[in-house]
Amino acid sequence: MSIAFLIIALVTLGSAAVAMSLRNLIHSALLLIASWAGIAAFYLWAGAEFVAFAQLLVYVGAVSMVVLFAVLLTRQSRVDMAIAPDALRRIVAALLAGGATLGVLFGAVVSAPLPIAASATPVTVSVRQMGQELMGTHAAALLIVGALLTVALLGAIILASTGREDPPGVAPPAVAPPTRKTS
Amino acid sequence: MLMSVTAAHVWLIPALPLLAAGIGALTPRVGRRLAAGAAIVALAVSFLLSCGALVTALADPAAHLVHNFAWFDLGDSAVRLGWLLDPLTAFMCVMVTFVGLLIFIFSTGYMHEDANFTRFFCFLSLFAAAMLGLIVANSLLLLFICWELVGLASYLLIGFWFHKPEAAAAGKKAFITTRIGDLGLLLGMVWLYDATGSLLFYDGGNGVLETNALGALTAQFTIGGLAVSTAIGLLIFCGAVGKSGQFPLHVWLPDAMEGPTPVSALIHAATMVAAGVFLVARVYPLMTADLPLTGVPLHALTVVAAIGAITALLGAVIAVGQSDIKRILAFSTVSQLGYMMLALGVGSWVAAIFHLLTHAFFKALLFLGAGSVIHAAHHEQDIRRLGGLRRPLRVTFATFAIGMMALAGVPFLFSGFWSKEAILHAAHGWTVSPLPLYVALAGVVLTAFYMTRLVAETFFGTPRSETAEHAHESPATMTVPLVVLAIFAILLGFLGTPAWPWLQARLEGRTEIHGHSLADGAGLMGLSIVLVALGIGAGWALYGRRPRARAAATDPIEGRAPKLFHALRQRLGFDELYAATVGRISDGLAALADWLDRSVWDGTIRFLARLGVFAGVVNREADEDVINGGFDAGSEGLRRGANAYSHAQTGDAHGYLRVVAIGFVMLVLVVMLGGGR
Amino acid sequence: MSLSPLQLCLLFSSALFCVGLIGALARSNTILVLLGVELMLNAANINFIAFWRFGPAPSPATGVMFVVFSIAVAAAEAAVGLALVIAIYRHQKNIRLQEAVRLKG
Amino acid sequence: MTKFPLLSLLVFTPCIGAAVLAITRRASASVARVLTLLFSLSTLGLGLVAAASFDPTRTGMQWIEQHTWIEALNVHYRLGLDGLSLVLVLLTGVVSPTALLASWRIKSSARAFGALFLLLQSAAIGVFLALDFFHWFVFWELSLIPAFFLIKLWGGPAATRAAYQFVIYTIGGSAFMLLGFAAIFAATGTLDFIRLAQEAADGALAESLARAGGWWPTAVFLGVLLGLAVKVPLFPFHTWLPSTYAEAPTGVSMFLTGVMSKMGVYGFLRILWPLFPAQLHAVSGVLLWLALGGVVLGAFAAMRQTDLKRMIAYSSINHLSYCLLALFAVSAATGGPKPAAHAAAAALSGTILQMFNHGISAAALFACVGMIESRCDGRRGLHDFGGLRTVAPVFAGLTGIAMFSSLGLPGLNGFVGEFLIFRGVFGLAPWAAAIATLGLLATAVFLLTFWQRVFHGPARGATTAGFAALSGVEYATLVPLVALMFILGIWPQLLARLINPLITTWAGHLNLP
Repeated sequence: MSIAFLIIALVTLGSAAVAMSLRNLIHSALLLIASWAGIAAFYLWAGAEFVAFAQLLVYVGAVSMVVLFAVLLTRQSRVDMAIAPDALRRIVAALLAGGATLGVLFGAVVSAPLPIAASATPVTVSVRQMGQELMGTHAAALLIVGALLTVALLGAIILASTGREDPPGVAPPAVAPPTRKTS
Repeated sequence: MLMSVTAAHVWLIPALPLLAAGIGALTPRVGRRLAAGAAIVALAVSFLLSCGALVTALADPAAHLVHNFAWFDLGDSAVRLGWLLDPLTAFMCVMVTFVGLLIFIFSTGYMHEDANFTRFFCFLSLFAAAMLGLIVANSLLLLFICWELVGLASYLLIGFWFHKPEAAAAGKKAFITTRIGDLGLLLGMVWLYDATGSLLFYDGGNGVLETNALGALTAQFTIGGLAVSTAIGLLIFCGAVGKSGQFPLHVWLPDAMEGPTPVSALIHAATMVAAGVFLVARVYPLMTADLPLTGVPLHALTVVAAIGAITALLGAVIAVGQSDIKRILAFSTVSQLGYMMLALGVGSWVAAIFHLLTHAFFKALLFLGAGSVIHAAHHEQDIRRLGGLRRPLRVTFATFAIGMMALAGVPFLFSGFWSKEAILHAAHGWTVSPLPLYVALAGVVLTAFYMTRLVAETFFGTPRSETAEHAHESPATMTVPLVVLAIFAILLGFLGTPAWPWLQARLEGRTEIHGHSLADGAGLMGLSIVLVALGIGAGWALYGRRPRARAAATDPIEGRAPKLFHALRQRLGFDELYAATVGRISDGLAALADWLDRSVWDGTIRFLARLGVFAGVVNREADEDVINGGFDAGSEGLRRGANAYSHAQTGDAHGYLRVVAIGFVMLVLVVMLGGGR
Repeated sequence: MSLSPLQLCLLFSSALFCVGLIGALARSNTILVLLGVELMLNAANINFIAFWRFGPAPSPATGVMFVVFSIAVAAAEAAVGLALVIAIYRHQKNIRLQEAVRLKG
Repeated sequence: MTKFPLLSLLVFTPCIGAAVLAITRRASASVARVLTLLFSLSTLGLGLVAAASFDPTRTGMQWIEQHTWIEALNVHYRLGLDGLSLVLVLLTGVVSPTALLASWRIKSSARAFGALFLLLQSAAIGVFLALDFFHWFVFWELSLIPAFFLIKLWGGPAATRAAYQFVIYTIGGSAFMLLGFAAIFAATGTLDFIRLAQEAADGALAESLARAGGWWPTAVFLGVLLGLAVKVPLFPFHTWLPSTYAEAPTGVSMFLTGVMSKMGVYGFLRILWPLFPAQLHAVSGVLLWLALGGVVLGAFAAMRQTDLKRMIAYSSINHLSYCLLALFAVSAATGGPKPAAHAAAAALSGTILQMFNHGISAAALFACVGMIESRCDGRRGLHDFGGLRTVAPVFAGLTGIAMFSSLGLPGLNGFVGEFLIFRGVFGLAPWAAAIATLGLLATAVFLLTFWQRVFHGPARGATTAGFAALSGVEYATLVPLVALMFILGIWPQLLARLINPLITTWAGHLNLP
C-alpha cells in the first residue's frame, strides 16, 4: 500500500478530527478546508481526476466560502459561547455512538469477504467520456440535479434574506410566511 | 254389614281425605269446625270403606284384586297406574284410618288454641290421603307419587310451628334426608321400568311382582355380579331406609319431634315411618327373587337384615341417654323400625307387618300419652323436670303404662310381646347368620330398660318443676282416644299368637290356620321373658327405687360412665359427622360451582372479549357504554400511543441523529450476525 | 493479517464517517454539525470511488458519475443548510442546535 | 280450512297489537295495559283454536302456509304446526299474559313496554312456527331487540350491562349459526327445514356439504350448535343468564325463562338433531357431560346464591339442562345396537313436557320473587327476610306450590317431565341418570333453603314492616299458573296427547344416515 495513501488519509482524518474539536469556528473551517483538500488528493490518487477537481472547486472553493460567511454572519458573544451544562453528557454520548459505529464498521469491513481487485491497472475516464455519459445515459439525472441546485439556491436566498425590508408590524410578503414558519 | 268394596272402588279411601284436605285448604281461618269436621268425617268414612275392603280381601286372601288404568300415553303404549286390594293393603288401610281417626280426634283437643287450626287439619288430611294412596297403589310409580306427597305432608307438619327456627330447620332436614333415599328409589324405579317395561305390581301376569318379570330380572346381572333384581331391590330399599329412619339416614327422625305431638304420633311413629317397611313388604317378591340364586355376592335381604339389626340396636342404645320425652320415644321408634326391617331381612314379612300393626297402636298410644303429659305440663318435655304425674294424670298414666308394657314386651297380655316373639322366632330360624338374633335379644333388654326409665322419671317420684306440680288431666277428646288405643294395644296381640296365627295366615293368603303349641318355641320365649324382666328390673333399680330428687341431679348412668352417657346424649355424633362430611362436601361443591361460574367460565368469556373477538361483551369497566367503550378504548389507545410517540419528538437534532446512529449499528450487527452475506 | 487496498480505503472512509458523526453529535454549534454531516457525505463519496477503483467489476464511469452527482447535491445541501443557520440565528440570536426545538411536537 | 291463515294470525296479531300501541299516542296507561293484555291473550285464544282442530294422529306439519318470498334465493314464507310447536305456542300463550300481569305496575310508559313486549311475543311465536331458516332466523334475531330494550329500560340497577351482555352473547352465538346456514344454503340451495331434514336422513346433506371439504359438515354443525347452546343455555355457555334474569324486570324475566329459553331447546329438536344426526351422535358423549354439568353444577351454584332471582335463574339452568340431557342421551343411543325406542320415547316426551312445565313453574317463581321485591323496596336477598309466612300465608302457599313444582314434587307438573327424562336417560345412559340425581337433591336443598329463610322463622328484616295482601292482578298472575301446575300434574295426558304420536315417530326412526 502506497505511502501516499497513508499520508493522505492521516492528513484528512487528522485535520477533520481537530476541526471538529476546536472551539474557534474560523479555525475549524480552515482545517476542514484542509481535510476536503485531502479528500481531493485521495481522488487524484485513486485516478478520478475529474472528481478531484470537482471536489476542489465545490468544497474547497465554494462551500468553504459559504461556511466562512455563515460563521462571520453569526458571530456570537463570549457569553453565548459558554459550554452548555449538558455538553459533557452529550459528548460522552456522541463518543459512545460514534465509537460503536466505528467498531461495527471496522468489524464489517475487516470481516467482509470483499473480492480482491480484479484488475490492478486503473481505469481512467476521460473528460470526453464523462461528458458523453452525462449528456447521454445520465441526462435525466443531470437535469434533475440542475433543477435541484436552482431550487436549493433560491431557497437558500429566501431563507437567508427573510424580513429584511419588512417594517415591523406589517404583514410579511407572500413568500415570507413559509420562511417564518420553517425557521 | 258393609257394602262390598272392590278394587275399582278402593280409590275412594284416599280420595275422601284428599277432598277434606282441599276443603281445609280453602277454608278461612275462622272455619275451624268445618275443617276439622270435614277431616274427621272423611277419615271415618274411609275407615268404614277400609273395613269393607278388608271383608272383600279376606274373602279370598290369596287374590290380588287390581284395577289398572292408563295415566297418559307414552310411545306406543301408556304409563299405567292402578289400585290394588289384597290383605296387606286392607289391614294397613284399616290401621291407618283407625289410628288416624283417633289422632284426629285427639288433635281437636291438643291443637285447640292454635291459630292455624284449619291449616293443621288440611295438612293432616293431605297426609292421610297420601298415606292411603301409597297403600292402595298397584304401581310403583303411583306409590312413589304418594310416597313423595307423604314426605311433603311430613315436611309441612314438622315445620308447622314454622316461626320456631328449629322446627323449620327440622322440616327441611327431614325432607332432604328422606329425599336422599328417595333418589335411590327413583333410580330403582326407572331401572325396573327400563328392565320390565311396566311399573304395575300385579297386572294379570305382566306385573313386575309376577313370575315373568321376576324371572327376567334374576336372569340378568349387573355391576359386581349382582342380579338385576338385587340391585333394583337395594335401590328401592334406599327409599325405605330414608323414610323409615334406618341407619344411616335415621338422623332426621328425632329432629322431626319439633312438630306438634299428634303429628309425631301419627306420622313419625304409627304410619309414615312404617311406609318403608310396607314398601319392602309390598315388593317382597322382588326382594326375595334372588334367594334361589347361588354364587351371587349378595342377596338383597341380607342387606335389609343387616341394616335392620344395626338400627334396632343403635336406636335402643341412644334412647337410653335422652331426656326429652318425645326424643326417647323417637329413638324407640327408630329401634322398633329396625326390628321390622330385621324381620323382613330374615325372611318373615308377616312378622314385620304384625309388629308394624301392633307398634302403630301402642306407639301412637305412647306418643299421645306423651302429648297429654306435655299438654298437662304446659309444654314441658324434659323428663328430669317432670315427675310424680301418676296422681294428677290417672288416665294418662294408666294408658301410658299399658303402652310402655306393650313396647317393652311384657309377656302374654300385651300385643308387643307377641309380635316381638314372632320376630325373634324368625331371626332364630334364619340360617345365614345368628347375629340378628343376638342383636334383637340385646334390644329387648335395652327397650325394657329405657321405657322403665321413662315411666319412672315421668310419673313417679315428686314433681320437679312448677309446671309439673300444677299439671291436670287433659280433656275427654284427648283421653278417650288414649283409652281406645290402650284397649287395642292389648287386644291386637291375640290376632297373631303362635297358637292361633290368624293374621299371619291371612296375610300370606291362606284361609286355614296352622297353629302350634306354645311349647314349640318355649326356650326362646322364656329367654326373652327373662331379658324383659332384667331390663325392667334394672330400670326400676336405677330410677324407680330412689327417684330423682332435683331436676339438675345427675343421671345414675351419667354418674357411673359419664363419657358413655355424654356420647349417647349427643346421639353418638351422627349429626356432627354428617355436617362434617356430607355437609362440607356439598358446600364445597356449591362453592366450586359458583367459583367456576364467576371465574372460569365468565373469565374465559371476558378474556375472549378482551381479545377483541366481540369487544366489550362482558366489559365491566366500560359499564355505561359497552360497545362504544370498546371503540373508545381503541381510539384512546391510539391517542395514547401517538402522545407517547410525540414525546419522542423532542426537536433535539442530536437525539435524532443518535437514534439513527444506534439504529444503524443495530442494523449492521443484525446483518452480520444473521449471516446476511 | 493483510488488508487489501479496497479494505484500507473503506477503513479510511469509515473513520472519516465516524469523525463526522462524532462531531455532529458532540458539538452544539449548528455550523459544525452541518460540517460533520458534510464530512459523512464525503466519506460516502470516498466509498464510491474506492469501489469504482478497486471493486470487482469496475464499469467505466458509474462510480465517478455517482460522486459527481453526490457533490452537486452536497453543495445544494450546504447552501440550504447554512441559509437555515442564518435564519435560526436571526430568530434566537445564537446557533445552538439544542435550543432550536420550537418545531417539536 | 287450510285456507284460513291461522298461523300467520298467531304470529302477527301481537305484532299488530304493537303497531296499534305505537300509533295510539294519547291512550292512557291503563288503556294501553288492557290493549296489550288483549292482544297478548290472542295467542292463547288462537293457540286453543289450533289445539282444538289439531289432529294428533298426523305426525307431519298441519295448517301449512306457504308463499314464495324471495324467488332468487329460493326463500319461501312457510309456517307449519306440529305437536312440538303447538305445545310451545300454548306455553307462550299462557306465560305471556301472566308476565304482562306481573308487570302491571311498571313505573314508566306502559305503552312502550306493551308494544315491545308484544313484539317479543310475536317473534317467539314466529320462531316456533317458521319452517324456513330465512325467516326463522329473522324472528330469532328479532326477539333480541325488544328484549334488549325491555331489559335495559325497565330493568334493575345493573340492567344496561346485563342487556348488552345478553344481546351480544346471544348474537355472537347466532352469528356462527348464520354462517353455518349460509354454508348449508350454498351447498343445497334450500333453507326449508323439512326438506333439509329429509336430505339429512338420506345422508345427502352431509354429502353435499362435504363436497366443499371433508370438515365442512362438522364445522357447520358446530356453528349451529354454538348458536343454540348459547340460547338455551348449555353449560358452560350460561354465564349471561343469571345476571340477565336477575336484572330484567319481573315480567320480562318470566318471559325469558318461560319462553325464550325454550326457543333454544326447540332449535335443538327442530334443527340440530334432525339435520345433523350423525355429527350430534359423534359428540353426544361430550355434550352429555356438559348437560350433566348444567344439571349438577347449576343446582349447586344456585345453593350459593344470595340473590333470589339469581337463585331461580340458576335453577332454570338446571332444569333446562335436563331437557338437553335427555336429547343428548337419545342422540348418543341413536344407531346403537340396543332397541331403545321406549326409552327414547320417554326421554323425548320428558323433554317436551319439561319445557312446558319449567316454563310454568319458573315463570311463577319469578313472579313470586317479583312480588316480594316490589313490596320490600327492591330487596330480594336471601337474608333480607324471615317469617314471611306469618304475615302473608296465602302468598306463602302459592309460592310454596310453585317451588315444589319446580323441585319436581309428584302431583304437580314438574314431576312428570323429570320422571320421564330420568326413565329415558336411564334406559339410554344409566350413569348419566345416576349422576343427575345429585342435581335433584341440590335443587331440593336450595329451594327449601329459600323457603325456610324467607318464609319461616320469626319475622325479621324487610318483613317486619308488614306485607301487603295480594292484589287482584297478582292473584290473576299466580292463580292460573298454579292451577295449571295442579292440572298438568294430575292429568298430563292433556299435553301428552298432543305430542305422543310425534314422539313415537321420532323414537321409531333412530337411525343414522
